[in-house]
Amino acid sequence: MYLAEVFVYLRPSIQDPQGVVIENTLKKLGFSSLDRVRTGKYFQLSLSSASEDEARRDAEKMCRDLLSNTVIEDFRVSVRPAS
Amino acid sequence: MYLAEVFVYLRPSIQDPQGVVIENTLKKLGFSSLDRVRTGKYFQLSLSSASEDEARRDAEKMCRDLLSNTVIEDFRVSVRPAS
Amino acid sequence: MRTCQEVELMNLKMDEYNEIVRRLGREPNDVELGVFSVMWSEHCSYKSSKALLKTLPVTGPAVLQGPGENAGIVDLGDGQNALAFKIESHNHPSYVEPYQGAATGVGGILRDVFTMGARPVAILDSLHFGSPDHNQKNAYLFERVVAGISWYGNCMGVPTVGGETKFDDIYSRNPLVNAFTAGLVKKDRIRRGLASGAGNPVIYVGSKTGRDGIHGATFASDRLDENSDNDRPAVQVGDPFSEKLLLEACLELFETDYVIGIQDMGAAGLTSSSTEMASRSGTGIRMNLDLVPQREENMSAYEIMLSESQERMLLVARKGTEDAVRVIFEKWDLNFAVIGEVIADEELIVMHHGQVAARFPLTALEPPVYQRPVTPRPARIFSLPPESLKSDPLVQFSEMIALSPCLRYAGQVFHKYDFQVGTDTVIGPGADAAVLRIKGSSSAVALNLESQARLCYINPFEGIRAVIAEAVINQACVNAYPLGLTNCLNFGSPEKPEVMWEFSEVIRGMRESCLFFDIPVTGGNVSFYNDFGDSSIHPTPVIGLAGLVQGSIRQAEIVPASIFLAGELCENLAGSVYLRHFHQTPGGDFSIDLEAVKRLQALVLDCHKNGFIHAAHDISDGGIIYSLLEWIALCNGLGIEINDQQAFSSTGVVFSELPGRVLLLVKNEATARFISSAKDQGLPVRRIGSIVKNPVFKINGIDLDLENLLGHYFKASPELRCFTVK
Amino acid sequence: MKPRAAILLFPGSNCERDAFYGLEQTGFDPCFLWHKESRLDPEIRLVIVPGGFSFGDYLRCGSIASHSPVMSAVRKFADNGGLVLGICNGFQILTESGLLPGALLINRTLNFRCHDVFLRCDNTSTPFTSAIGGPLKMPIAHYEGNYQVSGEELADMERNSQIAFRYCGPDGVYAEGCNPNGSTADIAGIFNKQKNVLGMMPHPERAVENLLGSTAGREIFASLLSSLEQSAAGGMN
Ligand SMILES: Nc1ncnc2c1ncn2[C@@H]1O[C@H](COP(=O)(O)OP(=O)(O)O)[C@@H](O)[C@H]1O
Ligand SMILES: [Mg+2]
Repeated sequence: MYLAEVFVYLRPSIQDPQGVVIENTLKKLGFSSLDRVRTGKYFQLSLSSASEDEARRDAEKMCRDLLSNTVIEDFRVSVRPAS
Repeated sequence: MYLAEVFVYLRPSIQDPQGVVIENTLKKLGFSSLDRVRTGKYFQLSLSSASEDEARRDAEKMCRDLLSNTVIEDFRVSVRPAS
Repeated sequence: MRTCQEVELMNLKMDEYNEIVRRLGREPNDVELGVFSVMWSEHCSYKSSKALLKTLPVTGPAVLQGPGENAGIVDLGDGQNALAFKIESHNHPSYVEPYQGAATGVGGILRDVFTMGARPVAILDSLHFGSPDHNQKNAYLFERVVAGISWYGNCMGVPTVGGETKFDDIYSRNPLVNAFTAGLVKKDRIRRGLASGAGNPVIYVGSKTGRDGIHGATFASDRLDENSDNDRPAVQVGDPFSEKLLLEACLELFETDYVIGIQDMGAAGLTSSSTEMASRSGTGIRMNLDLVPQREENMSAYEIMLSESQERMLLVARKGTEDAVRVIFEKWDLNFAVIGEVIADEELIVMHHGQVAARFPLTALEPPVYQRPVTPRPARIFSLPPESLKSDPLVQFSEMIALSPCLRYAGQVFHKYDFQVGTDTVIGPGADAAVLRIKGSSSAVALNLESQARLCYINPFEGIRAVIAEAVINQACVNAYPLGLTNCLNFGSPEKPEVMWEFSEVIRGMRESCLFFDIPVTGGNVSFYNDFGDSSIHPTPVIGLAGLVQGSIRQAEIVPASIFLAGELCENLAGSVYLRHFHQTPGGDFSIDLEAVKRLQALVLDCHKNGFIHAAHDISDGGIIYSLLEWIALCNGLGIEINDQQAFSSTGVVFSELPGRVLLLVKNEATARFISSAKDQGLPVRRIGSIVKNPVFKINGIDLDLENLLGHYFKASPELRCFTVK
Repeated sequence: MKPRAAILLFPGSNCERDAFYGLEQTGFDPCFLWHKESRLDPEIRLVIVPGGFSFGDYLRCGSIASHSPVMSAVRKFADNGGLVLGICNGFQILTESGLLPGALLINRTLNFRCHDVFLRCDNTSTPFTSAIGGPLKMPIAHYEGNYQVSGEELADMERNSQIAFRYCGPDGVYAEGCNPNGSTADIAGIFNKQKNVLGMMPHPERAVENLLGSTAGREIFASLLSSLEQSAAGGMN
């Protein structure tokens, strides 16, 4: 069993209104070291693929097919054996 | 400058309707190696904290104060110098 | 001199380019060329449609604002309120990114209405998609578009109170997403897109400018093809939260007299808003782009001028009120910047980094007007072998409802919309038209959207007459009389002579029916280039009517009583779901008798006035039998028994969808008076059956399996079934 | 004198005017209170946290609003026994603020849902519910109304009679499919321990006129009115 963690985030040029609102709120709450917030999605996939490589390939395909919207988002996948 | 990546995810005991639907859809799309999907949120925080440790402390406090709802969610933070 | 290729990359024709050079007396620089390119795009310039649109009737006693502004306005006759309303297409963006595309479409039409000084009170949407049943892409587009509309409208707190959902595979590669908004404005508080008074400040408010949607307007004027999926720069991301703040701030500003004029930055952004406001006022504008709030670094003048970032407005205020205006926008956490001023010369001067980025006389920007070639064609008549209509219509109905996505509960869409926020929705989605009361006024408005693309495909002239007839009858069903019409004309490429002919026929039919019913056209939108590769969509004019409720308002009641059919029995299947489903054809010849429709309208309004009826419902998609089923679905526990051999034995009569027939639920005590009233008006009416106290659907003694029919009806949204009870 | 009711106003609220109208129709004297205010007028007897999309519903519904200055004032007001009603997004703001237990997740159907539901009142001896008769027909309009609370906490709440409303069929008993969002124990609304704070997903302010299809919301406002009258007569508060 493998655990794939998937991070989906907006491309740099795409506006992130949610990130802006969160950023402003955190600043108002006094977090002065904060510069910028960008938001995204996070998925944990439990996979029974045969190998780590295969698990990665599966997860990446899932990203392209469903989990990310490639018109506005990029993604990253990280795989490790499930504990 | 540091980049903190924040992952916020539902506690194991909390139902994740979105995860269930995504899981079913992926299975229908033929991803037979998939066992389970859990969904969460992902944030990229750019921080001008004085040190990596301070950046981590800042980010963790942001999680407790705003980014996560501890009634239902857990979080994890990973920090590295910004490139 | 630029090459032909460079010019075409800007979506201009070489002779258009030469005309620009002639008018300027020199070559335009890149920024200027960009400005001309978007302003002369079909989407912004109406260059192919303007000559024909001019023939529509646009005046009337109720019209306070006709075409030419961001929205039309009609007087509601209560001495204080007026209604601003308009429809817009967002077809191509919704294909490339359905969720954001549809959402920003809603955002755009809302801004068009609130720039007029109106608070938006209702959204309606017209959706045309390929069948979602056997095609994942269609299903995906449909679901995401509905989600996008739902997100934006709900977040704005504007109820989505009606619309239409149509499926036909002709739209698989080019779905249509049209959104309509109506807003209320006090008659003496109407705002317009003007930039008068040299020296007055030009102010930018709202979200920051980014690189999103550059060339959106030209994109809308381009055909879709295999590469459209990669058309990324055109994708704009919506932020309904910012728009809500912008709405509240603008309405607060309109309470003052600081504003001279305001216009939203929609298609072609800063370019169109600045040049249009100045042109309307015979003035010019000088702007410094360094002062424009920017989201991204190192944006060029070209990018700033052409960006279509959402949730932005341009306004001209009285000199000296800048700070007061600033206070209002800062209260709502919005960006505010004085970016220039009005100048007396009719000129656009754009500064960037201390240099002139563009400068030319605004008169040079007046777009060309084309008389495109037109090739007439005869009505498309598709005939069927006569025996094909011989089967039992009741059996065919069961089959159709099981398989056709066109005959499913539209609640799968509209229950995802908040249709009640505002607490004015007296009749919401699911009825023939929506009705909104106006708090503090005796007036109430009725709104509906209609289209009949298959009829327009067979015969565009008769087709649009059918659409308007149906829209008028739908208004009558909720006791309303139309005040004004807006339209969204979705067509293929105007460079195809046959499309241009369809367009001209639709305009001719619209002109004729509007004159006939005395309905002024107060605005509209043209969406050409709805093509995929070489094929075009059916001509799909969508009509939005705004009407005034006659007398007191109330909801319909489905209770045990007699059902009458008013209007001639019609046996023509043209355009029907039936022919589409069983014979994959749009159908044969037809024509619409507007005189008869007008008599029917009068009768239905009369029935309301005299209190003869509990409810009225027009016959439309799916025919009379489907209209009856819609009634049963709404009145959990009750049923319908029909006893009328003539009306329910022939396939033609059962499934005909042509407008001109209405179901009336007549009160027992009023039956005699109703019948004699119909006789006086020379309109045939017949009692076809009644609503009964047990849940059955019986036609001439045959018990249709109601449970099974309802199962199919609610197939796309079974979870809603127990919540539809009235 | 009509009791004064303050309706909180956050950027992105959108049911505040509906609440204003509903309160006027049912015998209150409503006013708005901007989110940046940090105190409540002493004459305020009821606080309404209205529906909408405060701060765009970004991050989690209600999370950002719960950090507004006005919410600190509301917390004090509630600690002193003041009556607070959170509707829809207002309910979400109250759970995010910790004024009410639990959390509201996305609907199980993953759809925004807008339609009438039926509610059964579980505790009619509170200031919000004393005038409630039979089952209530009321509209919902939400995407995140799926109320979740741990089993232990639920047991606690039940023991304390903190369940205000549960979804039910038209006749007041549970019916298949009547729960629109998948909430724990079909919960539609809950009280705090002291019963002076109520959060609910359905919209009582949308149900005060026959013209719009239901007057069930009046039963809640009438309860509030009579409890405020009593406490005024008793010189309490
Ligand atoms: N996309 C939509 N948005 C809102 N309401 C809709 C939508 N589609 C359909 N409706 C509503 O559902 C009802 C039936 O729709 P439909 O069957 O398309 O209309 P028609 O009666 O004109 O054939 C109408 O009241 C309409 O307002
Ligand atoms: Mg209709």
